[in-house]
Amino acid sequence: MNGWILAATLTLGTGLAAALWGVATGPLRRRVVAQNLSTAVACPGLLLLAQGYDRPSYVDLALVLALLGPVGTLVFARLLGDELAENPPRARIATGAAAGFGAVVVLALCVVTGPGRATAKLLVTGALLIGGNLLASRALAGPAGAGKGSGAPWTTS
Amino acid sequence: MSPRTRAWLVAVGGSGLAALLVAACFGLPEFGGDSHPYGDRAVEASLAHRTANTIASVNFDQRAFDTLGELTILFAAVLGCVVLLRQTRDEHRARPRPAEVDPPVRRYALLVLPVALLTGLYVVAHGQLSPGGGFQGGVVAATALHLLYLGADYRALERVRPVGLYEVGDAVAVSAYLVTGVAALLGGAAFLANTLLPHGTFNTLSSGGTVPLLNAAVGMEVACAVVVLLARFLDQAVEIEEESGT
Amino acid sequence: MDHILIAVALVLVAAGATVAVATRDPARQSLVLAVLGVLLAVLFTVLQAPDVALSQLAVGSALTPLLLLLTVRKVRRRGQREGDDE
Amino acid sequence: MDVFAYLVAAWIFLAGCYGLATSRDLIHAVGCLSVCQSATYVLLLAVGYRDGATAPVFSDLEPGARPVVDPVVQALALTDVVVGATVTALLLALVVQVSKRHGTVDPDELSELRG
Repeated sequence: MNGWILAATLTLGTGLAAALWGVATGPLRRRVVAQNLSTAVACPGLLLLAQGYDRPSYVDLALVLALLGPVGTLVFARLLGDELAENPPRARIATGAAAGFGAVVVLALCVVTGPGRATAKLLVTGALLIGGNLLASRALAGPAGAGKGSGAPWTTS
Repeated sequence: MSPRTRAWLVAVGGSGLAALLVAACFGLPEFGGDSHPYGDRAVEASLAHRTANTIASVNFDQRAFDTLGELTILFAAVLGCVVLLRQTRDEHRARPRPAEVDPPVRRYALLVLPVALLTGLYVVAHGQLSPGGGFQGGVVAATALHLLYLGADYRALERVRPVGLYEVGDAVAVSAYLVTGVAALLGGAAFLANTLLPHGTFNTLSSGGTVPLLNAAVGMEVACAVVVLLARFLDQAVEIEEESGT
Repeated sequence: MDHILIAVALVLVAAGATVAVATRDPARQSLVLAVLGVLLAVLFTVLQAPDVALSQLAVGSALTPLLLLLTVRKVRRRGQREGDDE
Repeated sequence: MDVFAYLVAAWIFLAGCYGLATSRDLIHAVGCLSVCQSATYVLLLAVGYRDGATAPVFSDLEPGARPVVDPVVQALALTDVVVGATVTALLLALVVQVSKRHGTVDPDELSELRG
């Protein structure tokens, strides 16, 4: 129908399928990175959909996801920290690529929208998304949660 | 029951259910069909009451009584959690050691906390106009508060979160919903009928009559409910320990 | 075009639900449920239900995983201590 | 495409039921129950969908300019998503209590305790 929806289909189809595959298999460190990437992919996808359907009010979805997605990852970083500390995840390339893609999508949409309140909202969403994702990725890799709680070792059964 | 018998039971019951469900799928109206009599009437009724978001109109105007039922379930679930997760006599509170949080995470949490709270309030306030409303915004605002737990530690959250106040807020919000309904009764209309206030100008914050009021009540109820729920779970997971030897 | 997008979202949700059920460890399952929440939100958006998608995002991205992980932590901590006593 | 959406809803429901029946951990069972719940949302929204339509939200749309999907099913699903989360919390609270009382969250071990 239009290029925006095609772009959204490709983004969501490949990106979320990859995120689902990552979260379904492999060690825990890969799974948390995949969960973080699902936010990073879905948020630009939702923005593209809002443009494709010509409904600016759908941007609220991307805004809420950009806010709460990294919060969810921080929850995992905090509460699975003991297990992650033994084997911290490193996914600089994937995180950087996702952040770059998000920036490209936000900038393209800003150019199309033209100056105004809608553009400001898009920029806020983009800033929250990219900042949140980079930070959440860092929190997963970093020592967050290492000195946490009662010190009970986190065992898997 | 042995695992073998149970596996058989699950297989037989599941395949029977699957057959029935598939048969039912073929009996449903065609996907994407054009016949939605209830939907079309709901849209007309919503526009007649000058509510821009039809879904909010269905929830807080046309089916407001149904939403009262949902609120009751929510309230009862929270009450159940509070009762189930209370501190019993053989448990004591152990102060957890302060968590060491990465400074960037702390800065991010403190920076995003007000933005997220504001977004939650925005989603609640614009419920009758754009996608959103009390249910969604309440959850966003309540989740935002818990950034304090993620950015600092549980004690920081406890300092700014008097749980008792939120429990009262939960009850007050449900009462506010009921009072709005009774006010319509006193005004000579049906319970929760949207006749109390002028319907206002289409697509402005004050449009929709009682829809914004009920929306705000639901937002407060959901936000308080989520805060109370998470408080109980955090208490259990982080602080409460059983006496040793039990 | 719309139908292709809906079909893609439906397939992803079906796969996500299957994975969520097949993941037996609760901590890992809560990760899958977080991703499933995002997938459902995308499906609801393409079915033109932004309100429901917003609800699903608000609940699924942070609240449900937090509740599940806190329960896991509580239950595991108990199991851990009982293991020490014996 | 005619019934594919409904079949997906049925598949999600059955998958969730399978997980519930074969679960060895009550927390996992609660997760499976939330999968079952999401099947109802998929079914409801699929029933309400209309080809080429958009959401019945008129903040950025002239009423009548484009066809709209059914708002009633959306309202049903929307409240249930949030209420369902609190019910999940109630079930998790029950799991915590079970673990306190019996020291296990495996349904099989629990039934052995009782019998």
